[in-house]
Amino acid sequence: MTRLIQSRGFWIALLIVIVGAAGPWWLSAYILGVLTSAYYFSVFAMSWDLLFGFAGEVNFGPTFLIGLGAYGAAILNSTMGYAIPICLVFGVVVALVGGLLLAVPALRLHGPYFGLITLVSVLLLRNAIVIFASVTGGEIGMTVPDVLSIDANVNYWYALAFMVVCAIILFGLSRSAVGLILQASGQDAIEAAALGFNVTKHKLAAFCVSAAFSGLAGGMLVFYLGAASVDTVIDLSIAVQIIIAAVLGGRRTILGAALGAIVLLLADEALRPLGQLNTFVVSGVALAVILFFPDGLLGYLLHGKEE
Amino acid sequence: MLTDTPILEVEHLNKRFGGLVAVKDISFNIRGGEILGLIGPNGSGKSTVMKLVMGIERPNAGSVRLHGKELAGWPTHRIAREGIGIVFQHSRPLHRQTVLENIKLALLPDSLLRLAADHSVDGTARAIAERVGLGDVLNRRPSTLPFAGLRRLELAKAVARDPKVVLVDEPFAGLTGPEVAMFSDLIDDFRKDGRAVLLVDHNVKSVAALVDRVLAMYLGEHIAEGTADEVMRDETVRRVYLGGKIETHARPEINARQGEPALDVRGINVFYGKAQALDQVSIHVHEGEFVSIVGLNGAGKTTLFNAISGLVPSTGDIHWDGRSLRGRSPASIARGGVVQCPESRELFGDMSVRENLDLGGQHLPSAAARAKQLDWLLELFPILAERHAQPARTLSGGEQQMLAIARALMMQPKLLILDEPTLGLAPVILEQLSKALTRLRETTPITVLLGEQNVTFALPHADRVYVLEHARIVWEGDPGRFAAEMGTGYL
Amino acid sequence: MLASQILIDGFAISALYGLGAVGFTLIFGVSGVLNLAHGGVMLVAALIGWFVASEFETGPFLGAALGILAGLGMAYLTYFIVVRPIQRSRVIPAAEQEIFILTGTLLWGIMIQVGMDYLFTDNPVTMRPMFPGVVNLLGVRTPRNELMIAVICWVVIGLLWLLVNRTRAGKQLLAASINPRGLTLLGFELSNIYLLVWSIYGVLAGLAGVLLASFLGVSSANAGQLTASAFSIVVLGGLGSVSGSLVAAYVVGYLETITAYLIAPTLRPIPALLLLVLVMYVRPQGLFGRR
Amino acid sequence: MSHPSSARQALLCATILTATLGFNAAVDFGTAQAAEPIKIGVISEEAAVAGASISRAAQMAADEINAAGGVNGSKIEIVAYDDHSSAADAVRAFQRAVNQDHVKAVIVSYISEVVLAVEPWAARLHMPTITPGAASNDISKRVHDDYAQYKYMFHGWLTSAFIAQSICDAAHDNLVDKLHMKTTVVMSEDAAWTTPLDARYLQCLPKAGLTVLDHIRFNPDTTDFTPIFNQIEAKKPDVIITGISHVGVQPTVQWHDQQVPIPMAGQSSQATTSTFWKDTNGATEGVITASAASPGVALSPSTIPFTEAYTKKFGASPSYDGYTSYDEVHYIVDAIKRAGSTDADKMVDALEKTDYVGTVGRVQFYGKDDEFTHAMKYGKGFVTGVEIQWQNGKQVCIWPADKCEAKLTFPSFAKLPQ
Repeated sequence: MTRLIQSRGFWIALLIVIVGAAGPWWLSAYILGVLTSAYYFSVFAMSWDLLFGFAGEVNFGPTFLIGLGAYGAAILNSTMGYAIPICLVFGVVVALVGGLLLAVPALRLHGPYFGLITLVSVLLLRNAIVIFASVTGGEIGMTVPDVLSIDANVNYWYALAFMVVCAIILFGLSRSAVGLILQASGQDAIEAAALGFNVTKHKLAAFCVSAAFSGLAGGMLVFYLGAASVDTVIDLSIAVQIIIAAVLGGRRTILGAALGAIVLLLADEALRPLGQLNTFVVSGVALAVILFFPDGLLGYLLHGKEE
Repeated sequence: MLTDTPILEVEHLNKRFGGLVAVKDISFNIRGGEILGLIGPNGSGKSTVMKLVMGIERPNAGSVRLHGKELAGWPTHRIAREGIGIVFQHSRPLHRQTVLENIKLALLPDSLLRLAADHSVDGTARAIAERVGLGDVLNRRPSTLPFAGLRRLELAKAVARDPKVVLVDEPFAGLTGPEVAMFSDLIDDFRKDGRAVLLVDHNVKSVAALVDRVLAMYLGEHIAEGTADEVMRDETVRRVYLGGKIETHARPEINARQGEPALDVRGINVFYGKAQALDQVSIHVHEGEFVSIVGLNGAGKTTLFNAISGLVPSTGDIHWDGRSLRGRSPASIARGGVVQCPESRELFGDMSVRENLDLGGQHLPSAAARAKQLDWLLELFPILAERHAQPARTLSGGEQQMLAIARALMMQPKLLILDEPTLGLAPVILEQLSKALTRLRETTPITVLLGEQNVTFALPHADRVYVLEHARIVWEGDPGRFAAEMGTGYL
Repeated sequence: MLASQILIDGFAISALYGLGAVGFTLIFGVSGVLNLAHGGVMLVAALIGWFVASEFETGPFLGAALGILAGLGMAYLTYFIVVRPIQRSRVIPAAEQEIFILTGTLLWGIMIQVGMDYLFTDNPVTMRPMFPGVVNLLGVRTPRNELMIAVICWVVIGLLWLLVNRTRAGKQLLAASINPRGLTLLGFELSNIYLLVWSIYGVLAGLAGVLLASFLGVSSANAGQLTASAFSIVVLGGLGSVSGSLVAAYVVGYLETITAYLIAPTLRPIPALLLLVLVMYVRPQGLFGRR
Repeated sequence: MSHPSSARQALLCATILTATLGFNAAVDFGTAQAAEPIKIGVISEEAAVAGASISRAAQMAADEINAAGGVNGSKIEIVAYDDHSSAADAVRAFQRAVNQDHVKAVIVSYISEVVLAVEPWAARLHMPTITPGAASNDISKRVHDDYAQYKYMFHGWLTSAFIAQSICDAAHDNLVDKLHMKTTVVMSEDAAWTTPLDARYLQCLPKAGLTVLDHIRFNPDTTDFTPIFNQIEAKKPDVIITGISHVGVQPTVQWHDQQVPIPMAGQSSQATTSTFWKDTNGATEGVITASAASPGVALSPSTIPFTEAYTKKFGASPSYDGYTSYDEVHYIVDAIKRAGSTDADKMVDALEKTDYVGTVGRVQFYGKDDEFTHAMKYGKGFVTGVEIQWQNGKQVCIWPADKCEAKLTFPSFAKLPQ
């Protein structure tokens, strides 16, 4: 603990959080809005990074888990009208169950095969949502009766707090004993096993954690937006953005993923004046970063540490 | 402190990969405080045995017992927890963590709930680090350690699990003299702790000083067992490594020696990561000369050839026909006449023998030239004519080797580099291969650079011999003088 | 009647799927690259082809030709701008090239799609049929175009087979897919081989693109869908196995058609996806996968 | 942590802060510049023909108003945002419009999904919002169910139910009375906006005199329609009544290529755009679709001038939501005039009292207690939409009878009941 207090990174992080928390007093309502979604988005990216960066598996279907959480929560809320927290918990459970159903067999696969299976899971979920339109509202989505808050600032603080908590947990996890084992498993499964670690167990655990946080974030996002739709929580384009954000921010750093997500969304908004071409420019820049700074933004900034 | 009952008992271990039998009925046991050396040339199956014990591969038959408990077929992590540890040859530490954290990793319980390691771990880790000599680099990152440091780290991880049995894979590969000594001590400590140790290495020599007993393998089979000396004196072992008695007959017209050498390698160094694989190596080959480079596995022969072929980056000069090869792509070097027939053969398994040969001949100017070359080769290796239609991977080891050589010859090389052609071949095949080479040598003016550990195979063909040992050229001379000066104690 | 409808209809669509997938699997087999900008390449060919044909009234064939050319160009761009830099990069660890190529081509694919949106809008478009009119086949009124497209697909696939198995260059490709190192040792520059395979890929993808435009029509919105379907077909057939991809294409094509006819048009894509999941679990290397 | 790294971290957070700050300041500056005019936000997808029509038409309306001296002295400024037709994107754009650019009203998209995602935000941010083209009934249903919260949302185009109704009415006048058709098959993409559409079809088509032999819904991702057409043909209907928007050209083109001998009528959104002929290479010959208005048909005095001006300016006639979005700018401004303020609630009251004759006819909105609150009134004397048929490269109006008198013609392969 004392080491933590002494470490400079801790204070810098604290500073960033405080400055961020003060947002409503120095940022326009609109940027608050963008940041709010960016914060939820960054949680998606962080949980993706936990799975890829540490367990070493490329998950093309983060939105499968997110979507399960989001729709689980939304459906419970709109049909049963339970309070938001209950719905969120339910969403997490759904995401966990779905995640397990996917992971148990999928973890036997590797590389492109694992990637494809996760990709297909998203396509299937998407189809399911459209087919059961009576419950899910089909591709136009559904509105939830309850929302976190109608006050932009409160929403912003919710999102910020949520992100910070997730960041602390996920980052802590990645630096914890378990994180070490996970990293070892991801890097060289055989050697990890030879040290007596049950690699499959740990990867499965990582998948569950990733699922839980994705699902929770998905649920929160729904109750912030007031609506759940294929387009906002399931569509592959979202998955793509998440992957890009994580790689852009720096793989295997958790916090980098968060940074990447925020930068990505801010850039997207900053370039809105370009009209329909902003996506083009953003993707181009991201591509350049990947080609020339493969360690991503954070990776690049922390590079001094590597030597 | 030697225990009288064996800790590790291995009986009738068998492993097949598809058709190939990698391990055939291997049995041994190791007592506490005892070091067993498991030796054999590449492809002899020794590493497979180690994997089978560790559970990385599942045995087809046989038993592995630890303190009488059957472990065969268990998943690796459970075997590890039962008390068997392994020191891998190539270490892959966690790059973002410090040395200390890497050692701690090995001390962690396999639990999802223990987020923070308890404090005893830190102390233990430091103690271990001290013991393996990493005490003063605790907070550095592995990427900043020298090669020996990384091996130390691997050792430390093994110690940390406090295993009853330790498997060590090629303990001294890539280490310098003093480092070897230091490592021997560390391994010797295992014995002092009363652990059972299995050293896996290419040859007796490097481990002789350390081991109590040696088990020699060849082509998956047990060929000899006993003390290091006994094994070194063993006839079969000598035949495997040296072949039978050494005979030599240099070519009559040795005038080739004068003038500029065709291939001139001056003081090249090669590093794999932090391990130095070649240290100031200089050799030269004259046109029409047949030069053999003799050395044990891991001495650096393959690395030297790959450096010449441009497959691995090296420092120093390599000249061919008076022009430097620096900056030329492997392919253009090959087209330039320096053709390598690698140890790994690199055949196109799913393509037919004929197709393999045709690919080799594609650079020849005319169809006529191709046909001529092909006929000549099929006459040199008649067996290939019979097999021309069948897929390369279905050939026997010997046939594959001949195909590899023939394919290289299809390119009409000016210099043919042959790397370990005898690798994993039964003695009778060696005969045929040897004959083929003799004919090649007598009927053509071809220049050959041969790398071998099997001296009897290497010497008869050679006009000149180099001995490569621990990344350095230690001897050069006529085959005639070799037996006298190097023959003894070569193993 | 229904049977013959399913037969004919499924045959054409499957042939098109197959053509789209073959190039994709070829690159993977030879250079181990999964090109997630695949849909983008097809899209460019299709849109350019349509644009030329309808804007300059050149008629479908010249349009198609230029479309294929555009596809080829796009394939080269993909290789030189995205894939090769990553393969040659010193800063990217070899172990992670895969994820970088995936992410890189993904981004590139997005850029292509947005670019096409900008130039041609995302309205679905169709090229004028190259072979107008209908013929009566097994009692089914079938557009001549549909049949000819199936024929073209198979002719091209046949040519590809000849190229790979009967020509020296083809032999090099084959060898490269089996053992690149061995090929280097025989004095063949891998970079040339990669260039060759990307050229073939470009033509195949381009052709698939224009045929799609003339048969079913395309919209820049389809890009992702096209990549995904090629990806699944190729994995279903076994990565790197050309014949596998063709079989898989027919399995998927007929599965979809049968579903559409016998169960419900709404459920069209689902059985194929489920099949894919199943195969992944019981036989990860795919139907015809090596190793 | 070692020093270099923490220095870099300091640099890192510094960059983030300055970046955000600068960005923030930048946009603030941007708005400070132009506080004066009245801004109307337009959110749509430029890459889509239907989307482009919205922003272009809105801009034209604004230009006209400004040319005429603007409203109460201040000019109208259109701020356009591209949402790539993504709901998430549209929501962020909406926030920017309201919180950053301080627009006074928003015209948003033609896609039900996008509009429904934005609707809660209109309610939350108290922003008068109108959609020129989305059809889903839910848009106005929400307003009906929770008026106090959702009253800021207006539905500036016919709801699915009314689209279906107008198609039935047209079918009765043309297909049944003139061509003596008796049977039909309904073929719709499986999308939310078609659910109420089909429901109404099944009610009103029989009333119009067409027995519905079958009702087929297909996956919007469908590319190959052969099975569907074969299925329909087996039922031998006199006409196919469609409900298609997302799938685009494929059904039309394949209908033509396979020479399905059954005429197609109904709603085919892309067929309302003048580029559709080129997109389908003329395969759309003979296809009938409902639209908001049609070139050369005077639904009101303003229709033709607008169509011509638009076509002159952009080389193609507007798609259906171009007409509505053009009108919307006009009656928003009209509402501001009447309200004498840009206060949201005052504007909503004024908009509710809208009685404006625009390019699509006379626009009024249903009230608080009607089934479709804040949706356009449908029917004679209000907005009925028109039916157009593609005849050799032109869209010709075939309904309502009092507005146009073109004869129906069908491609040779189409068989008509004798």
